[in-house]
Amino acid sequence: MAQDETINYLNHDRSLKSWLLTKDHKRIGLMYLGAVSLAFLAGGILALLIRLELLTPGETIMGPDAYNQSFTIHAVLMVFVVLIPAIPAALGNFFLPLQLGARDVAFPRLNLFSFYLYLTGAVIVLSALIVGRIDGGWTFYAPYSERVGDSILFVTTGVFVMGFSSILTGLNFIVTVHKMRTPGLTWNRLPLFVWSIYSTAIVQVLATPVIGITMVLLFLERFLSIGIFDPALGGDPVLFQHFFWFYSHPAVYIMILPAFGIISELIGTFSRHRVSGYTFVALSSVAIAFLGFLVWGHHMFVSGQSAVSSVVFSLLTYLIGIPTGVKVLNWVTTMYRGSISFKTPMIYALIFLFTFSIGGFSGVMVGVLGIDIHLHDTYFIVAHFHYVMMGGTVIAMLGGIHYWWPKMTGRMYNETLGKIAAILVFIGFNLTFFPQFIMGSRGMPRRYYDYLPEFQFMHELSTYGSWILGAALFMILGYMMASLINGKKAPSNPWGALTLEWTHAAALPHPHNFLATPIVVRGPYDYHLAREMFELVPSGDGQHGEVIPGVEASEPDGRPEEA
Amino acid sequence: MGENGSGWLPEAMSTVAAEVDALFYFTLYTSTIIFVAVIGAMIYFGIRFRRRDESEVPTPVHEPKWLEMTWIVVPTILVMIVFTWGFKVFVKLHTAPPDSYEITVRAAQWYWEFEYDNGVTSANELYVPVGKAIKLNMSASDVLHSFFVPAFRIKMDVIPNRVTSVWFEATDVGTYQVFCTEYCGTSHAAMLATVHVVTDSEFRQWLATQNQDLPPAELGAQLFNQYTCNVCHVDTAVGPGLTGIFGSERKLSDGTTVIADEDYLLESIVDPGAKLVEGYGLQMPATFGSLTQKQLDGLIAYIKTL
Amino acid sequence: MSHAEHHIVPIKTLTAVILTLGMLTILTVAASQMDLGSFNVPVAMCIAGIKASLVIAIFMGLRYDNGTNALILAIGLVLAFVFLVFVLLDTNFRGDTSATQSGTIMETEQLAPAQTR
Amino acid sequence: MTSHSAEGHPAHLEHHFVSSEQQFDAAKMGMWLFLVTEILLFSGMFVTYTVFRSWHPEVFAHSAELLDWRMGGINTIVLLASSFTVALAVHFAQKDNMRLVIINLMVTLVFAFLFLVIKYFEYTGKFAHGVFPGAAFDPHGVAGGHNYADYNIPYAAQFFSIYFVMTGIHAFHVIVGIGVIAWITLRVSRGEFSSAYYTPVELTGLYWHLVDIIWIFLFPLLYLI
Repeated sequence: MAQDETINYLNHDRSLKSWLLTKDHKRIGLMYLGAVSLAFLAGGILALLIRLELLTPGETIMGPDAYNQSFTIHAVLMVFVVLIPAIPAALGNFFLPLQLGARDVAFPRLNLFSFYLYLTGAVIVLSALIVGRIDGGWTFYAPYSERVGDSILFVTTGVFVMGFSSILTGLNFIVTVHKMRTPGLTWNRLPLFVWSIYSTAIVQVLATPVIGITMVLLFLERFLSIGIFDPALGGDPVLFQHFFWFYSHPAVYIMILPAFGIISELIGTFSRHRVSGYTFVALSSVAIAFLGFLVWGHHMFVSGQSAVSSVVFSLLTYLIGIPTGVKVLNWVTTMYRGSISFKTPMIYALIFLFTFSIGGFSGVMVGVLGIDIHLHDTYFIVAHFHYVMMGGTVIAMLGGIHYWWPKMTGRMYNETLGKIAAILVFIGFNLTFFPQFIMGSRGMPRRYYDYLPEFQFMHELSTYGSWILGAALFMILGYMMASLINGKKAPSNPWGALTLEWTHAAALPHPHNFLATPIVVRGPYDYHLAREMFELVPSGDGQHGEVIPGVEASEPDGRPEEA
Repeated sequence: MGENGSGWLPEAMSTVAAEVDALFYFTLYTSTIIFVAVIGAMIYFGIRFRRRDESEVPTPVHEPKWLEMTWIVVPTILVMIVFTWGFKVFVKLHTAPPDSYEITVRAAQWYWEFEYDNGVTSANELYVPVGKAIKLNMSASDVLHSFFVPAFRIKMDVIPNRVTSVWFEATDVGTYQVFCTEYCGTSHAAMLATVHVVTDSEFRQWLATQNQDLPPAELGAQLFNQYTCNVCHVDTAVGPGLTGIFGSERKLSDGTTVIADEDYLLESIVDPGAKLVEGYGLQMPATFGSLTQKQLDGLIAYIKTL
Repeated sequence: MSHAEHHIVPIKTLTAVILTLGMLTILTVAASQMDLGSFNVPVAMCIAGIKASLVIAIFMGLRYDNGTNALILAIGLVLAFVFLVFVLLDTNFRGDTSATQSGTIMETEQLAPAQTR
Repeated sequence: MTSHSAEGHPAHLEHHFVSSEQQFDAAKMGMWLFLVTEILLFSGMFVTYTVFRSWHPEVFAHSAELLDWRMGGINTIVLLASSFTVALAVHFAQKDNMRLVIINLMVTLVFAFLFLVIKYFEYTGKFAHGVFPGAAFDPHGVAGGHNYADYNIPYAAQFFSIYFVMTGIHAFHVIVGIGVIAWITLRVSRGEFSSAYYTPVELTGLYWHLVDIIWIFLFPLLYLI
């Protein structure tokens, strides 16, 4: 084994070119992680500035135009450049093939192409800042978005290009899950992270084309005045909202479904227990992916859409609420009679259960027709989607990064600092966003640069919370970077997990992932089965001996045709 | 439930508000109970089943069927209750009584204008009689806006080239805040208005007195505040300040100069982009072209006095 | 399915399909020249649907392909249909309560010349 | 048609696949997924069309008269024929007759060009009478028995905007198709494919058929009804 461990995916070729032109899903995943983190940093700094501006009514640090642009760029960055690619394209890219026992994704070249499309799209969007202002929120509602200047041409083009990247990533993952599973890895033995990435990929492929055509139409309307959305030209602005939300509601599931996958992994691993209701948790991800297409109109209860569609959309919304709720209950019952270890990733999983539940319940509230009329476009909504997107996706992402950090970098981070930071994130997050529920339901509208004095106390709490949250996130950045320099060397399976990336790949995986084709003989969370079943070295009965003798590390070959 | 409402919600001042609030609190409390139960279980399991020994391997638990059924059936029943209830409230919020008093609302960047049945208009001040159903027929002249009165629990988008409507019946006299809740540009946050709920006789009296002629400068002063001109043109950097402007020489962004006479002021109000003062971009909406000649004369007369 | 089993569509079948497609094109033009009243649109769409199905089944070989690909196509079509139906649920039912007027102001004011043409 | 097992790696087989079969199936599935994204992309346009048509049926029916169904019809036949030749190309690829593959692909290219040429004359014919998408819409003049000024009615501009956008995006796909087919033809002539490996030919065919299918719907919707 010693000889094999000298070659890993990081050190086999260290040149810059080998990174920029890599077709290795692991390196592409890391590059995504870097890009996403940078965008998250930029978006996060904007968020802190926004909160600072709202510390007092009137002008605190910036004028209305600067404020309006700040929240727009914050949202565009966070939604299109961070949340949508965050888990699937970064962690999914890295770990999906590993968990499948595959050597790579189905189309490695396409994978690299997606990454560059994503970068190009992000650059195009941001170059709009040079041309003019990006204003109007991430929703680009017509006709306002068409009146603010030519920058909209860049934003639509950029979002179109990033959408194309998202489509190709999703397409790649679907084919990978269907065609690249290692022998023995049947559908009911797939890790739940794979199920969730698979469901996400379905949404990416099916929903994203519609934002593409929407952006094209918006572009053409600005360019040629084709009169589809702009009422001044005879168009219908509500039609734009249908187009936009046909994508953007399912896009919410692009953001949250992968988080479900990570949480399932974390709770399973750190409870050392089979995830309760595995089949339900797995299939409900797929079900949610499809049902997500039927509910977009609940964003439009006060938009002037017909009352019939409001009622239908409200009813369908609950079809999604139920399976999501049952998932949460399944995670909690997984802990029942488990053996729970409170490592940093598990702390994040528990924080997720707390914050995501609040996000979910507030989601039920805003799905109710009579209540949503009052709550729509207030801070209640802002709080709700931050509880889901940040309290859900970002918390899960943090948990996932901590969980897989040893496998990605070969280093352990400082566990004590990790726990302290996690608790600070929890406190800061709730202090930032919980007051927003209250001020929202009391009538504070969103996207307001200025506000009435009665809301100041809540805004102050929220701003102080944002400082704690910001500090905690910087702390994580700090100790993670430090671990790269002086972190302990990680063992190949520090958590005692049972999925293939832990059991069959080296501490730092080989460029081709596995030295020999893994053969799977049990489920991903069968902790109660004999430990020998999961070890790389066969137990001697030969029945599930995974290591094929005589196979050279650099050119693995001769996988069995069928399991 | 005092002056400041009930903790989570502001004061409830319309006939439907109480129903919305009951539904809100039902959903909130039900959610809270389930949430506490779930998180409680999570914390209990976390303590009770914490790992005591590195080598322990728990056996899998098969959760009983009745438990799985329970947590599918019970939430389903709950959300169906909430949906049906929400639907009823929605229908009520959506259907104005046939004998409603109708007021036309026009929204523009960044003010509200209200027109009553006798042709009287007011900007950013809506007067309505108490205890009477009021139906607002709303349209916008530029981009999307949304009419939101928290105290009445009503909200509706206002769309150009289309009429949407919303109705309410105020239960108490008083003044209530109106917000624009659809993002509409620079001064979105300043697009506020006030609903004055007054007694029926006060309302009639107000309507009647609105027809009286004001001296031009006073009318202008009123309009200047109603249309929130002061937000950008007094003591801010958004638009050029207007103090002492009349008769002065203005340096324009194309390098030429012009004397700020009546003609110049009129043109600048009606067509703000025609002559831009040096150092300012075109921020001001062109919606003031729809003002009447009398109103324009009033504004100019008022600006002269500044 | 192994590589050797790739179905080769006989030239005869391909030719039959292209001739049918040509005939259906003539048929759809002929149908549109007749006044079928409210049936004009459904008839044209039905013929187009048949033509598209032929292309998909034979030219694209979906009939002989594995089921997953057919499922993918079916899901895509269903979603496109959902998109259409749910948008129409709004646009064709506005004004079903007193809250909104049906149609736009421009429509009621300006459509008249088009109808009296 | 050999089955590639562990002993021999054919040149086209990429390292991360076990067999040619796995690679072929994966590629084909990927292509079908891509085609579905194309369908959903166009679905946005079809929704726009349907919504505006259901709001203004008379305007749309009236405006459609201005489009020449003869030209559209010829283009339909041309595109169907090109689909046929692509299907033939795949057929001959499977039979290892690469000369006929090249000929059929070349014929497809000719049809594709013909389609664009006819489209060009349609577009310029409209432009000459001020029928542009969007704000420039200003029909005037008399031609082909139509008094264009009759079409200057509200929402006719929307019809022609939708017409130009739908056929424009479709034409863009035709142009991309021409590029891809030309490239594949070149690769066939270089002898890169055989009956054992013709995946790119098959995938290009699938794409081209989809372009054809979209037109099958565009033709009646825009020209006939």
